[in-house]
Amino acid sequence: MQNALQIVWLVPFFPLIGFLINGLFRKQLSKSLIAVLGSGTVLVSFVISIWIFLQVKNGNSHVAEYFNFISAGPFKIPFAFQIDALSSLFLLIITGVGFIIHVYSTSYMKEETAEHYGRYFSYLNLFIFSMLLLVMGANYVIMFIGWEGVGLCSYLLIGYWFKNTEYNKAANKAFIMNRIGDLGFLIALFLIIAKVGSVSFADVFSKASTLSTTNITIITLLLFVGATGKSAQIPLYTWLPDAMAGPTPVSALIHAATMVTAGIYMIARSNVLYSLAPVSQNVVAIIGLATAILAATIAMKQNDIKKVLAYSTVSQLGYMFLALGVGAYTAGVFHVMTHAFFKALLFLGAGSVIHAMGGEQDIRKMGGLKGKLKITYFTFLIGCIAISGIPPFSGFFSKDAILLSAFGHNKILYGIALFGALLTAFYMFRLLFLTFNGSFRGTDEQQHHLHESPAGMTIPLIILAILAFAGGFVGIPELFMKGGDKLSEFLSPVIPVQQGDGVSSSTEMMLMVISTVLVLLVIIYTWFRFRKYQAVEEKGLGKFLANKWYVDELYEQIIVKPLNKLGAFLNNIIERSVIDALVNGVGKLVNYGSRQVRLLQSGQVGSYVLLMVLSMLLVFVIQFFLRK
Amino acid sequence: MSITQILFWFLSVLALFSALMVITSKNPVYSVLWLILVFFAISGHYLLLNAQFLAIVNIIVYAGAIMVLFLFVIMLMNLNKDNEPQKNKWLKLAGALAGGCLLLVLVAALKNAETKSAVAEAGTGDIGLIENLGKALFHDYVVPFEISSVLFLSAMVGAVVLGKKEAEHAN
Amino acid sequence: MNALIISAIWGVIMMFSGILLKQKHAIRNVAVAGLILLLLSTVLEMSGTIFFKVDTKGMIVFDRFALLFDTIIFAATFLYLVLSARDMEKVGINYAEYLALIFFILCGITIVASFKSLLLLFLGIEIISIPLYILTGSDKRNLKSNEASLKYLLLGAFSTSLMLMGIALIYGATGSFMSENIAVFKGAPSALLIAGMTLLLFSMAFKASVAPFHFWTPDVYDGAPTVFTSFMATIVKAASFIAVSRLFDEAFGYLQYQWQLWMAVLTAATLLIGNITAVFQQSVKRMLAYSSIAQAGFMMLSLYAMNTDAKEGLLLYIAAYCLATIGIFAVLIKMSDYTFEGFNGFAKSQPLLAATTTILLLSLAGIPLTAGFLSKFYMLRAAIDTHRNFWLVIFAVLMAAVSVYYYFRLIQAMYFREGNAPTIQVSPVFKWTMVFLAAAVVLLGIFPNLLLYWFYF
Amino acid sequence: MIPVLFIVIPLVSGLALFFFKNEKAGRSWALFSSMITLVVALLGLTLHPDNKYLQFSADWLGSLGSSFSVQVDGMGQILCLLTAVSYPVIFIATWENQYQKSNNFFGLMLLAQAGLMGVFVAMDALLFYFFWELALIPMYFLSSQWGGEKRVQATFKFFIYTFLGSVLMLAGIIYLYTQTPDHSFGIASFYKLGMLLPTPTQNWIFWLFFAAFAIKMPIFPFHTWQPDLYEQSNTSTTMVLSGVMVKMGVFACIRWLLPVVSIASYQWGDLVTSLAVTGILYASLVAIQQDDLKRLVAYSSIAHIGLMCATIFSETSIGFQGVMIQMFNHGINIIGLWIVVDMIERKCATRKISELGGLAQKAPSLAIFALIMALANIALPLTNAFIGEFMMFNGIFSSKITHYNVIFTVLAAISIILAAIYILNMIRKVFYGNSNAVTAAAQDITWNQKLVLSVLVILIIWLGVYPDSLLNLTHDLTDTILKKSDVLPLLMKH
Amino acid sequence: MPINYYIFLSLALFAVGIVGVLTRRNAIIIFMCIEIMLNAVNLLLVAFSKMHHLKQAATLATAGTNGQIFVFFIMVVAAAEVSVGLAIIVMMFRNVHSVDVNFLNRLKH
Repeated sequence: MQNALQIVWLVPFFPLIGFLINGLFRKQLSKSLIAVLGSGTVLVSFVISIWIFLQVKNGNSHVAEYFNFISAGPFKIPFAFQIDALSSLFLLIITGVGFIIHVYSTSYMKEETAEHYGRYFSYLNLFIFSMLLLVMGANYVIMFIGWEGVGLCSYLLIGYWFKNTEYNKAANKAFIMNRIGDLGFLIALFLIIAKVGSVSFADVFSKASTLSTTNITIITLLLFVGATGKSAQIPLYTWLPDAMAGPTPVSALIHAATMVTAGIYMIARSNVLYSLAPVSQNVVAIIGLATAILAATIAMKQNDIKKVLAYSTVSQLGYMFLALGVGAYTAGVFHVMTHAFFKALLFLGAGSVIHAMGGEQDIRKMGGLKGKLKITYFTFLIGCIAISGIPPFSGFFSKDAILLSAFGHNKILYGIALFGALLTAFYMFRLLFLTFNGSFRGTDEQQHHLHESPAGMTIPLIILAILAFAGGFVGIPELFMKGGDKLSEFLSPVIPVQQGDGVSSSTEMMLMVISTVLVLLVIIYTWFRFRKYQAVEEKGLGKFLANKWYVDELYEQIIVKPLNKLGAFLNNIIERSVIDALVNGVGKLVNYGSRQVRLLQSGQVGSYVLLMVLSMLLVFVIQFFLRK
Repeated sequence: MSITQILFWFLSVLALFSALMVITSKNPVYSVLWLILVFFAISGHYLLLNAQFLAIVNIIVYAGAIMVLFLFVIMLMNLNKDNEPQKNKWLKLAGALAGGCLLLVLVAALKNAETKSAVAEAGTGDIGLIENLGKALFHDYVVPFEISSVLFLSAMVGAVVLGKKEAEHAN
Repeated sequence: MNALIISAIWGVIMMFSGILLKQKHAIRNVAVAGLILLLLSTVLEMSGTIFFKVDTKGMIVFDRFALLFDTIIFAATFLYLVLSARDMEKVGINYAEYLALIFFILCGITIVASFKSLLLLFLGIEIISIPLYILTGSDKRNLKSNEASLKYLLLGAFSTSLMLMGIALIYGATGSFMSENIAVFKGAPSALLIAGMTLLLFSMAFKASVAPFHFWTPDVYDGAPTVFTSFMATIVKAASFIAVSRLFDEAFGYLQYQWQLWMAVLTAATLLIGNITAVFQQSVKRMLAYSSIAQAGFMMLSLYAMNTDAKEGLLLYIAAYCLATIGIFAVLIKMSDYTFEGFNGFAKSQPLLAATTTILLLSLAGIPLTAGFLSKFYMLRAAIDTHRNFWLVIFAVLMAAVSVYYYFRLIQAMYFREGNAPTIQVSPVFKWTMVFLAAAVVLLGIFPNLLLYWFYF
Repeated sequence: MIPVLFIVIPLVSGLALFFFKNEKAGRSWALFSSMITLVVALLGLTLHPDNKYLQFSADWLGSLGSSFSVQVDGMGQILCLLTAVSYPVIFIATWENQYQKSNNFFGLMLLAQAGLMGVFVAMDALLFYFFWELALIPMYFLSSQWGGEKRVQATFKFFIYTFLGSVLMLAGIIYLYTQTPDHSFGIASFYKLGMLLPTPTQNWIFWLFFAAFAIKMPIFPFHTWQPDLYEQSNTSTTMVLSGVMVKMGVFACIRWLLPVVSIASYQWGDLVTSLAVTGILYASLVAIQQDDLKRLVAYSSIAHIGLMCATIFSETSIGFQGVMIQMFNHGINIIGLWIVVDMIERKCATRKISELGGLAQKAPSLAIFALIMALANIALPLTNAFIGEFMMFNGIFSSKITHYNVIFTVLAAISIILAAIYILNMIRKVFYGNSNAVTAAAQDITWNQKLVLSVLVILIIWLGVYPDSLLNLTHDLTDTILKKSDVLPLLMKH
Repeated sequence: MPINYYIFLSLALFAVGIVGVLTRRNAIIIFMCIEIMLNAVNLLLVAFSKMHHLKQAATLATAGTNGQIFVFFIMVVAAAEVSVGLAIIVMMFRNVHSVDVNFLNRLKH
């Protein structure tokens, strides 16, 4: 039966078209046209995504095969898309938020020349395209294509301002760190192929139960390695903060809508496997939590507005993995969604601030902006509230779901997670207050330059603010409202709803109150601490945190330097003085032998005869007396 | 022991001794003379083996012609004094040793060849007579005989080529 | 038989032509005519037309192998004369005599190519050697030439006496000089026979300049007038190889077990000495001298194996080797400077000659699509077919790789090194002959059967 | 008939070139000839591998048991296509390059093409050896005549090195030939013989052959000729060398080594694979250190070839197919890289990465093409190389004949990270950042270069998205080879 | 006389000749030593011919002739060789006024 969903290829198709047109004809097209193309294509995909979403909501799901991608004898990998609850949801997030960011970019990037403007949007479209491939792929290989595709796009966009060497280094770092993760993913793939003989989700999950636990554990762990790369978890998170090198909307895109959520998506998608591998689950949970805390602590001491947000992202991702780790896949996905809203909001807000500050990113040089940037301030505030998890904002519901399931899983985890939540509130509001409250600390000409951003930027902010506020209502806990948890209901075909997390509704209620109260306390504390900014010399722990736990330096010392040393050693010593020397040595040997042997040719008749006689003697002796 | 045996031993000793003298005597002229003695001794052996024709030819060709040629050349170059530069004695020793060893090895190898029973009885048979040899030469061996003429021709040409003064080179 | 007698007669004619004809080119034409006659008569003899009916008492038999070899040799000599005869004038005044001697040598070659009696082997070898002593010394004012000829004479005479001792011992063991009688000799090989055979092996090794009896070769080839070196290094050497193969095939075939090991050892030694020593030479002439030893090493493989493949291959090898070496020498003779540097930039001044020389060098190095490759191929195949001493084959190919080094040095000098090689003027005939040589080498490299077909038909 | 055309067209036109007087005409003639070859190759691609037009056999050295039998099977189709495609691309891309005595240059190039084609289609061991060398000789002259100042030595080293290998192979070939019951060089007899040979014999025969192939590919530690040669010889030659010629080694392993001496290949497989894997990491690490663009590409090429070699000895169907398609992909990609390098060199008169910078501003199109080539080189998905490497890694991983498949795969796969490091650093240092004195005057590329690069890019993407267009050529061949090189029944026998 | 005596004698003469060649520097003397070697061979051949004659006289009257013929040819060749050899030595002497073979070392290596 020709399923209506067969046409889903249109969703990635349009961004691709946008990419091609903007990419090839960027010199010819006018900026406005580029903007229209860039955003328009995404809008179209968004519309289609909505249609698909509705289709899926009506219980329609489909795997659309198009052609043989790789085929070797019996083994075939089809180029196929899979549309079900999970992917359709992500489609919405990606295209929706992506579209908003596109719109925002149109005005944010105005200063760029047409050519680079075109380049920017083509990259953006390609980004969307890759992300769509990633979530729509009906098997791990297609997913991997998108997986590496987003890596590429992040590389391109982070290095967008290619004249700046630092930015380019950041771009390389992003790509290479991703590659490390991808390696894990790749090997997991081979293992799957070797064990299952297929990579399509359907086969893998159906045969999963037949695999040995060890295999599944290894597979899932390797997949998780991939996830740590993409979703910036310990130990591969350091690229994400550096990724701030790109234009702010790009950061928004990377952090909110696309790239970093890939890891979550992949694990959520493979929930069947993970559920069969408790060990991996614990690893995921622990790594996630650790990352959450680590990033949060770092975020507390950052002064670059974008860096703070970046680390907050890392930390939030940590929460999501925690959720996945404790088996609350829905909660994880839920948080992805809400996080997409408020993190996009925050980033775009930050972008607007930076825009107003004429490129300034250091919050110590800001302050008191709420007067000038009303909308930005307001929306940013909403974002902060949402991320801090204050009801009834979206963040509250998702984060609460995570905490709850963590509690149900293990009290200690819960405790730490809660602590992390408080830290979140702390650094977010620190950011907010330092930026918008107090007195302006920038230069005078910045002061004059200050202005609210154009509509092209504020409208997306407002939309996102609304979403950030209301986004949580799709997942209201049963406690408040029977069947309020639309999300898990919607996702149930993909992610089986775990019945009863062993937490009585009263405890649940209590936990919510505790967390909320604590968060509020923290916010109040922050208010008093940062209402008036006074510069303080960081020392001790503070310095340690401000320097991000010196992780970058550590990596530099234990990985980069040794690798270079090794390479230099091989290149200068082994290659030149050993291998090549050996090869040339043979030639030299022959030459030397030649020089020696020709001394036999002494030119003396006598010696010639003598040599002849001696050799005759030798032969006779052997012939007659030694040889039998 | 019989007279032939005595003769054999005498001739053998003579041949060897004079051969040694050839290679040891300082003065080339003496060498030539000793060599002639070697040839005579060998001719004597030929006679014992009654190869009369060869004995004569040996005397005529070798002792007569070739050795005289040698003598002429030596005189022409007036090398008839014993100031010939000597090889250093180590080389000489090495040479002597090598030659000696070769002799030893060959002798040791051949001393019990299956021919040791066979003898070359002296004083019998007539194949050595010029008549028989002539028959054989011009009946069976005519082709080699003719061919050897080519050898002489080339030797002749050689003499011309090497001997003739070169006019255009001279001036 | 035709060739033998005609070559002898023609030698005499050449002697007289020296007196009767005044112009050098007239003499040259007589010689060339003689060679054409020789070639024709040999081909005719192959097809059964024999001018002279001589009862040789079976001492010399012109079988197909011998005749095919003669044809190759005469063809090679023909090309040699066409290319280099003019250059003999520079050697000395006795132009006609040189040519006469060359004809006598050819006569000797026909003998050693088809002897059945050790007596004729001995005579043939002497007929080859004595004129060579003379030709080597023909440049009388040149001390190197003198030295070369005296060395050659002394060592040659020495080896002759070795050979004679060998023959004597064999005679003692078998009572005959005829190959077939020696071959039918029954019973366990007597010490006399083995000793004689080994001595013969040494002396033949000397004639074929096989290590460790090769010492005369570089000096003599170097000292002799280049034009005669070319002749010695190719045609004469080929002859001595044919002689060895005949001797050890027909007379000592049944003793193969006894001599095969020594052949292997000599082969290895020759390959090693020839190739290794050639690497360091600075003079192309001397390099070619050593290369001729190296090539001899490869030809030895056929003597080592001594089966049908080997004999076929030997003919092919001789053809390939003669063609290539004669050509290269012909170019070398024209050069003023014999060092490698002398050839720098030769390709610029003489593109055609450089190209042809390169092809010939490639053939010597044994690159496929040249006769040199197929001939080496035959040798290796024969050697492998013996199913023992595979190390020898490996060693041979390694040495072949080494040989590339010095052959390509010359190519590099001609093509890739800046320099001002003299623009030598050569006759169109010369050029076309060189082209013909190159073409022949390539043709034989692709269709060896053009030659080997005659081996059977 | 087609295989004969493959050989004859370049051969004849190449020889003809030596008699051309006019240089311009010579160039055009060379391009024309290569175009014809390409057309023929495309025609051949449309036919099914066992089509009779893809086979030809004529009596040649009957007495030697060798015949002029050629056939284009699936692998042949791919490699001949590669050879046929690369030549016009190279000619067009380097159209402006001036060579003195350019007719000789193009003549030799075409001769080399004839040799390469011959190697890929020869079905007779002796014939194979002939072409093996015929491809080598023109290369020798090309790279010692036209190139950097140290070119002669570098080429000489390369030549003697490879010649050494090939003569050893020759010894092996002759030995096998003498062993064949019907005294024939035909590949069929060789395959039959493979079943009969006792294991010890196979073992040293294996090394005789493998020496030649390992040097040609080259496999660590036989690779040292390559960077010097690539650095020294002129770019067109380098393109042929690295794009097509190194494939001879890989190809020969599949066609002449595994099926013939299968037991030995099985027994030495682990050793060879470890060498190859070592080479992959080694070359990648060394590549990171290179400052000369050509050397960098050379080492990356060593790494890639090493992967192919490792895969071959894992003896899996998917691996074989991966190798076969990757041979094509690698050819395309590296030629693309060379073209880029060549343009950089001609625009900036240097290849030192440290001296370059900011080219992206001066030559955006070049930068984009370079980026694409680079990404293809690091096997990004949706580029052709990804397909090949994915299949090859998969092949190694799923290998049944080694116990170390996992280790091999993991180690080899590390190279995708290292590759990313050196390639991206190269891109960054050369194209990004601010332009400097060296690159200030650089112009963007011209239409013909855009044309060829676009063609290459299209090929890259096309094969990255729809590799089946080539993959389905090699199914049957892979199975046959696998059957031949399947050692288990033989191990039973011996 | 047992044939071995002849064998040993001629081998001894032969060896003496070789030793001479090895130990002397005068080209003419060396040449003479070679003549000694040739004569040793001749003697051996004659002895053998005699031996074979005695062995086969019954069957073949002319048995052993070939040996002596061979000797004859050896003499012939020796004569030719000597003439040429001496010519060469003389030519050499004309140029360097010495017959010392140790002076012959322009050609080496």
